[in-house]
Amino acid sequence: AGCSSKAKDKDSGKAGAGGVKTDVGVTDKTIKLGVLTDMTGVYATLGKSVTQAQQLYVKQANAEGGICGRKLELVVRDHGYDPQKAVAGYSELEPDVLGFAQFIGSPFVAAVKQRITTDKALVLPQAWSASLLGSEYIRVLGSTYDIETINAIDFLMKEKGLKKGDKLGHVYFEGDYGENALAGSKYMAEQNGLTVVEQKIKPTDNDMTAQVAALKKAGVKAIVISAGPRQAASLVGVAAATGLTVPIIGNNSAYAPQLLGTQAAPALEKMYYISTPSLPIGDDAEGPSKLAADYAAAYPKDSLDNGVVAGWTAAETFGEALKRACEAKDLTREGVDKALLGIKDWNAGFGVHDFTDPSAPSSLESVIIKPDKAAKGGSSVVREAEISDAAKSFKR
Amino acid sequence: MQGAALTVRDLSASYGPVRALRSVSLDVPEGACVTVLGGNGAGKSTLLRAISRTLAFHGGSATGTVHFDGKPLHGTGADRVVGEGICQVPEGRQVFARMTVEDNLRAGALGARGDRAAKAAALRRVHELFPVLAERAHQRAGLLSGGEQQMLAVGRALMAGPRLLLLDEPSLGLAPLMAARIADTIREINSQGVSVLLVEQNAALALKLAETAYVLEVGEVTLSGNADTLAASDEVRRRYLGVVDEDAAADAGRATAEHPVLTRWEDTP
Amino acid sequence: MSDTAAATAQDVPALEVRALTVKFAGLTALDAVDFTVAPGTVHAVIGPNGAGKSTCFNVLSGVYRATSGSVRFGAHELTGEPPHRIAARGIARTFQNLALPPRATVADSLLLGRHRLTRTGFVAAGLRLPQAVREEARHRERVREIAAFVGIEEHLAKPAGSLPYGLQKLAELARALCMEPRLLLLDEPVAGMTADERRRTAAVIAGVRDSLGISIVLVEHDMGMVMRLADSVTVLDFGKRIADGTPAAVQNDPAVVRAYLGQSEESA
Amino acid sequence: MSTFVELLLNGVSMGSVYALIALGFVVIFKATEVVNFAHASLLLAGGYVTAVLHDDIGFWPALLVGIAGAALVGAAIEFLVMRRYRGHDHSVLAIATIGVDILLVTDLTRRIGTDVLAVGDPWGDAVLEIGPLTIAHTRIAAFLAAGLLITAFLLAFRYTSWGVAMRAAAENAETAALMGIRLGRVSLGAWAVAGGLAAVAALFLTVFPTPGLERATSLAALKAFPAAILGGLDSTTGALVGGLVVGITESLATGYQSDLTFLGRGLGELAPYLVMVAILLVRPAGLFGTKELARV
Amino acid sequence: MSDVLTKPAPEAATPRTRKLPGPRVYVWLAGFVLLLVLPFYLERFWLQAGLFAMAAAIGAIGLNLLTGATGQLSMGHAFFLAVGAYGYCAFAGDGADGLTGLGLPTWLAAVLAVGLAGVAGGVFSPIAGRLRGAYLGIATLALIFIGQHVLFNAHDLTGGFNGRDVPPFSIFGLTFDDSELLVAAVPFGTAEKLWYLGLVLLLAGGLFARGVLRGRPGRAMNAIRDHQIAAGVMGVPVARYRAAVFVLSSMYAGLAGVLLALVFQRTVPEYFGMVLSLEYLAMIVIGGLGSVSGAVVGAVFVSLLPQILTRYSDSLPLVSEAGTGGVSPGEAAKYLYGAALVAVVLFLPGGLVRLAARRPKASSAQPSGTEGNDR
Ligand SMILES: Nc1ncnc2c1ncn2[C@@H]1O[C@H](COP(=O)(O)OP(=O)(O)OP(=O)(O)O)[C@@H](O)[C@H]1O
Ligand SMILES: Nc1ncnc2c1ncn2[C@@H]1O[C@H](COP(=O)(O)OP(=O)(O)OP(=O)(O)O)[C@@H](O)[C@H]1O
Ligand SMILES: CC(C)C[C@H](N)C(=O)O
Ligand SMILES: [Mg+2]
Ligand SMILES: [Mg+2]
Repeated sequence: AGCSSKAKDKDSGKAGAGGVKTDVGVTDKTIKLGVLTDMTGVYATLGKSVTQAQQLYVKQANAEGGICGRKLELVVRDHGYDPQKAVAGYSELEPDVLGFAQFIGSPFVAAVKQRITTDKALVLPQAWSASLLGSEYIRVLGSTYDIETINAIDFLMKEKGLKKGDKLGHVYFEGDYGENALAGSKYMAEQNGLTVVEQKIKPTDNDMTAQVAALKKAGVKAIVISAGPRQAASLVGVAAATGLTVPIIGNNSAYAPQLLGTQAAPALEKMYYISTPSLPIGDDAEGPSKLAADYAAAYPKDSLDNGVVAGWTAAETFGEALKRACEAKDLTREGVDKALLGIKDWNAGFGVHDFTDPSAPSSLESVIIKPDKAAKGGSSVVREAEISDAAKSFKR
Repeated sequence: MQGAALTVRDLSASYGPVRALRSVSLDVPEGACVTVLGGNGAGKSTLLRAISRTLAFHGGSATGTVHFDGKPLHGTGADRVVGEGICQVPEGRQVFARMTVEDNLRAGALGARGDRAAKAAALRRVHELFPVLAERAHQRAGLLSGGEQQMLAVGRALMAGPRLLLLDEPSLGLAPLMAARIADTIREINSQGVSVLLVEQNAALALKLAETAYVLEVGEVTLSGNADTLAASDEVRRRYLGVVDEDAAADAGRATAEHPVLTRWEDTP
Repeated sequence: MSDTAAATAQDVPALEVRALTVKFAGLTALDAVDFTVAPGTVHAVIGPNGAGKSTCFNVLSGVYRATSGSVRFGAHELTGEPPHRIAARGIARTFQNLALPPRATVADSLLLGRHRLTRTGFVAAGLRLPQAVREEARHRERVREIAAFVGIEEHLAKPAGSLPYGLQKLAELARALCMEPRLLLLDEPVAGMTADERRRTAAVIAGVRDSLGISIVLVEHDMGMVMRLADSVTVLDFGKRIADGTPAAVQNDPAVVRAYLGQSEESA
Repeated sequence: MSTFVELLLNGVSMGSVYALIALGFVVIFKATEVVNFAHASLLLAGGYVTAVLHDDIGFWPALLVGIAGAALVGAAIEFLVMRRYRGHDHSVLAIATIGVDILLVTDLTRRIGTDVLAVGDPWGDAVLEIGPLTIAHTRIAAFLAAGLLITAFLLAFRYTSWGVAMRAAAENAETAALMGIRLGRVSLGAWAVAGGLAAVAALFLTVFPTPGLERATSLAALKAFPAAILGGLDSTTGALVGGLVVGITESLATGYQSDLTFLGRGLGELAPYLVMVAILLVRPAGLFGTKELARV
Repeated sequence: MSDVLTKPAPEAATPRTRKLPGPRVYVWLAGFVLLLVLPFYLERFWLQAGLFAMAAAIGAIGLNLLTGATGQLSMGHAFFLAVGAYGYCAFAGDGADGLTGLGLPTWLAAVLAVGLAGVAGGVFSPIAGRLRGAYLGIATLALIFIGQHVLFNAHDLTGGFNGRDVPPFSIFGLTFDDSELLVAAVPFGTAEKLWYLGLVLLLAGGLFARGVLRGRPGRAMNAIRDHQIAAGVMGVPVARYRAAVFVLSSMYAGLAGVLLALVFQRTVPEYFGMVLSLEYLAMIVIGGLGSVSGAVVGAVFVSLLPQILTRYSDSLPLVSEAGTGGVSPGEAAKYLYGAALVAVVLFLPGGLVRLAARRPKASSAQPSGTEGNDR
């Protein structure tokens, strides 16, 4: 079987066009990037926006002549949030892409973590769970759920009158997302003498009546929700209707502008806030407004949500890393990883990132926004990007 | 209710590779009672299934023509056949085991053409024929005794107020008294003008009831004609009427000698 | 047939049914019934429909629990034992309504009858241990013998469901014989057979008794059959025993005639 | 205390929605003995039609069209799939319904995309306040609808021959045919009815307090499984009782989860199944289902 | 079926193929040799897909013993897979990751994990013993939800949502991990090595199950499925048999779970959900109820089809780039999968094995028609 196609011929680091060292996924013409997304599963909403934003970025980058004289090319695999397909997708793409501009499903990222470390391919997961930190090949963009939650509660305390001794309700998804966020609220609780009233839910729960009843009974002064948009809408709606008029703040993934089309809208606008790692796409800063315009042009049928921002940021970050690796004449996987490690105080248009420390998210700041029918993208900024002291002091 | 004539012309049936009927022709004149005799596997049940269009349920298929009251039945569905007023008591009772006796009878009346009153009358009739069915109205049919189930099967058929009654071994598992009562019932219904096609292992009983008889053997009609003349033929006497009791005892004695003896089983591991 | 009876007395015990009572919601199916089946004899149980004959069989084979009363097979009390235990004591039965899996081949059904006589467990079968293979072969051979004896040898490979009713009945009889029973319970074995088929089956049953010397309890509505085969008869009506004795005696018992036979005896 | 009553109320109102879904399972099971995994997609179909139409033709007409549409889809499933099956094994057909479900759900979610569709119901987020208790109008409506429909079916099954025909057809097709029952029509009817019921259930799954119809709405069908089973798969009453039991269990388990932490959090989804198993241990055919009784 | 009937050929062929199965043996051999050399040519994706299929096949065989042969509908199979997978991690794990681990030798851990799954099945079987048909099916569904709850909540045993790392399997000093091992100049990683382990396990499991099904236990199991009362009267201890089968099938599931864990290299709770259970049911139905070959064919079909569809999704007919409004590749894959399920059930009532069936069972399968009567 020596004639086997798989027989070893190590080709790492041979110099290519323009004397740039390359190995996997890069030819003289193209740079291949993998995208492991979910467009038919539970995170389809997120996956679709993220992917389309990244395809938009690639289109634009290529229009400007590509990167390092090479055209970018995305290889998209839709795993439908199914572990088997996700792992299979990684196995399939890994041998012929330079890195992954998107990987939805932190459990799956965790599942292939060992292999990522041996393959050394850069992976930018679309998940903000602290459990993903610590590898120099898996880089979380923007604040993790725990940080996000800490900043959220900081906002509640500074501006919404939540104070020492109060009870704080926290409704969260089972799984990495919710439980990582819970870590944040627990930390805040012990820092500021709050008590957290936990309500764990599953993605199949759409009706928050029982949760509200329980929180009401506990007498909470504010509520954090780390779930999906539906649950947030239901929670806010019920709370409003049953006279539990306390501020409610959610994580980035707990809001979608589509909600403003439903009858939950008034309540949302009245008492709901969202803590996000980046400026909302609706912001009139020039980064957001350009993206919003371009995206709307490219995908007129689809709505502008934070997934678009997340996707764009990831793509642009990867692009930046490639550009710098190109300058260093090293487009090998190691080269790109090294390049990214060098990026500091860099603003992709939605917030400042610092990739020098693999054990920390690229940013600790959160923007507090609120639902807003009037605003483009369905949300407007309440508190500009800011890193709470608690977030700084937070050690995991 | 008025009977009608059934004409079957070279009807053949097969279950996949298994041929069960070979161009069988037979007539049930209006208001007549016709019986079909035949050994195991002769094709009696197949014949009835072919008439009532239920062969498909057994993975079987039929060719040939069946006319009832002048209308062709071949190529129609079972429900149409019932709609025409043909009603069958299937082989092996086939009561709806999980339904109550009452509901079984109601199910029987589903295909009936009569109005409420007619159905009520039919129900009364059935109850007086088989009082046990009234007593057990609310018992699960599957829990009835074999004979009681047979009564239910027959009663269920009567509920439909048919013009032609297809009976597949109605006396199966019935005690002599009850068998006799079924016989009387058949006679009575027939006298009311309902045509009857009777498949019956109890040939003595069948030949008493029927005017005409057919003998099926491995899917073909070998004998047919007036019931009494057939009853007289010794072929029929031997095979279907059995021998009279006196020499039966002797016969049993002979039997022991005849058949191969089964040796005891000694396990030799 | 006293000789064979004598020959078998030691390994075929008597069956003694005492004060057997079975009640279902609001109905007494068996009411203090007594009878005894002498070793190596054919004992008929007859009676109108719903008299309790099959119920009696169901108790004897452990399918129903007796409300009260006792059933002794030799030294063993059978009431309260689960069916497979009773089967292990060498009691086999056929069913009034066929209980043959329609898709399984006749051969497989008969082999199932050998279950209690074979040992092969999951591991042995899974690993195809030699003794398992040998056992299988030996018992297939015996199955063939029995099938030939009953007269269904040529149908062994067919799925039972494709056989006509009468042959399925014979297959059930064969399956019961495959259990090498010491007591054989037959529930209407000739129902749905023509006269000469009945005669053949009767001969088979007589043959079983004579060549194996086992006891047989026979439930049958065909009086001719009962007269031919039975050594003694018990008559049930509404769960009560209304007569017991030799066929001749019972046949002329007025109570029996009234409750069961009727004046004009219809059945051939 | 008032919390308990509030949770109870909420449980009852959720339960009545589950009851509606369970009723859909029951009808199909009665008529065909098939466990219908495609029910989720029927829900989605009904809800989708209602949601997209209500703007143009108003809520009530949209709802009617939605019901009709879902009924049509149900009928189509029966006609195109169930009827074509030549075997006899009901669990095999159940697998076919899984395939159907995948097809329909994929298509509908594709249409729905990332949207959250409002159904434009008249109740909005209005609530009824009784002392300290509050209950949403939508929930009251759900409760009434469920009660009404289920009573209707009870009566239909009792006083028309429909129920008898269904059960006969399900138990023994051949003999049912011999009774003149049109097998095709019976199961077609059952599927259509199930579809209609699904559409009604979908309505109450997508009104307040849930934001609206979106791709995950159909998941709620899962919760009706224990409802249908613990009530008895072939019992209309069972569907109602089962639905309520599940709703109440879920509501209480959620409301008091902070007192049940030793069982781990998020019991809401699990609890109904535990209750179901407990009930099945005592009554293997559910509370009102017909027992499997066999004799020989 | 009818296609078989129109031509009596199968009848004629029957005795020959039974008595001297010459040609078929060679086909089998060729196939087996092919399987042996595949790792030298296939890339990791395909090997992994193959391994998923093998694991699925093992699990499906177990389910077919339970549901196909004994008639006990189970939707809880995924639970027992989870027990196997997590059991292996717990027995083999060294606790370095802060999770409970006994640090046993991995081969022993694997054996124990399979045993554990068996025990789990045994514990549930009394409940199962009381239930029938759909009721049993949905009751077993409860296992899934219990399982998921435990997997997510028993952090220090299961690692919660993050799952656990799977210690690489090692036996006779050979470790099944990515550590370089050159065979004929071909680098052998996890997939390549596990491939052979998978083959061995599947072959062993398949032959064992076949033996069981064709032997005395198999007949007893079918009897219980077809007529429980009669089975008892024929001397089959029904309750004990049902329990035994439940245990056996759970052990197969456990084995499949262990193999899956080894392939995944990390166990994630999401995987062991209801969908997985339904997929296993789909496998045995599509392949053919009650037979080993059915289980294997079905498993390969159900677990490979989606992967292949996803892989070549971009080149599927009438799919369009994501976002352009048309059918996305992922969706197209799902459509085809759903359609395939329906089609197989409708047009191959006996399952895919019927296609290749040469045994008389298949050709003279008429009485499936009479089957309705005994219901
Ligand atoms: N479902 C079936 N599949 C295959 N062959 C069948 C099927 N049903 C009947 N047959 C065959 O068709 C032939 C006729 O069967 P049929 O049941 O009509 O005989 P019958 O006269 O009714 O016998 P019996 O008096 O025992 O009921 C038999 O050879 C039988 O083996
Ligand atoms: N499981 C049960 N539940 C309720 N009633 C039953 C049950 N089993 C039998 N019965 C009733 O007990 C009575 C006796 O039934 P059994 O089957 O013993 O009668 P049989 O003597 O066998 O009658 P046949 O000659 O018709 O077979 C019948 O009235 C029957 O309805
Ligand atoms: C909530 C989602 C946006 C991210 C989630 N943690 C995942 O696993 O993909
Ligand atoms: Mg017949
Ligand atoms: Mg009886």
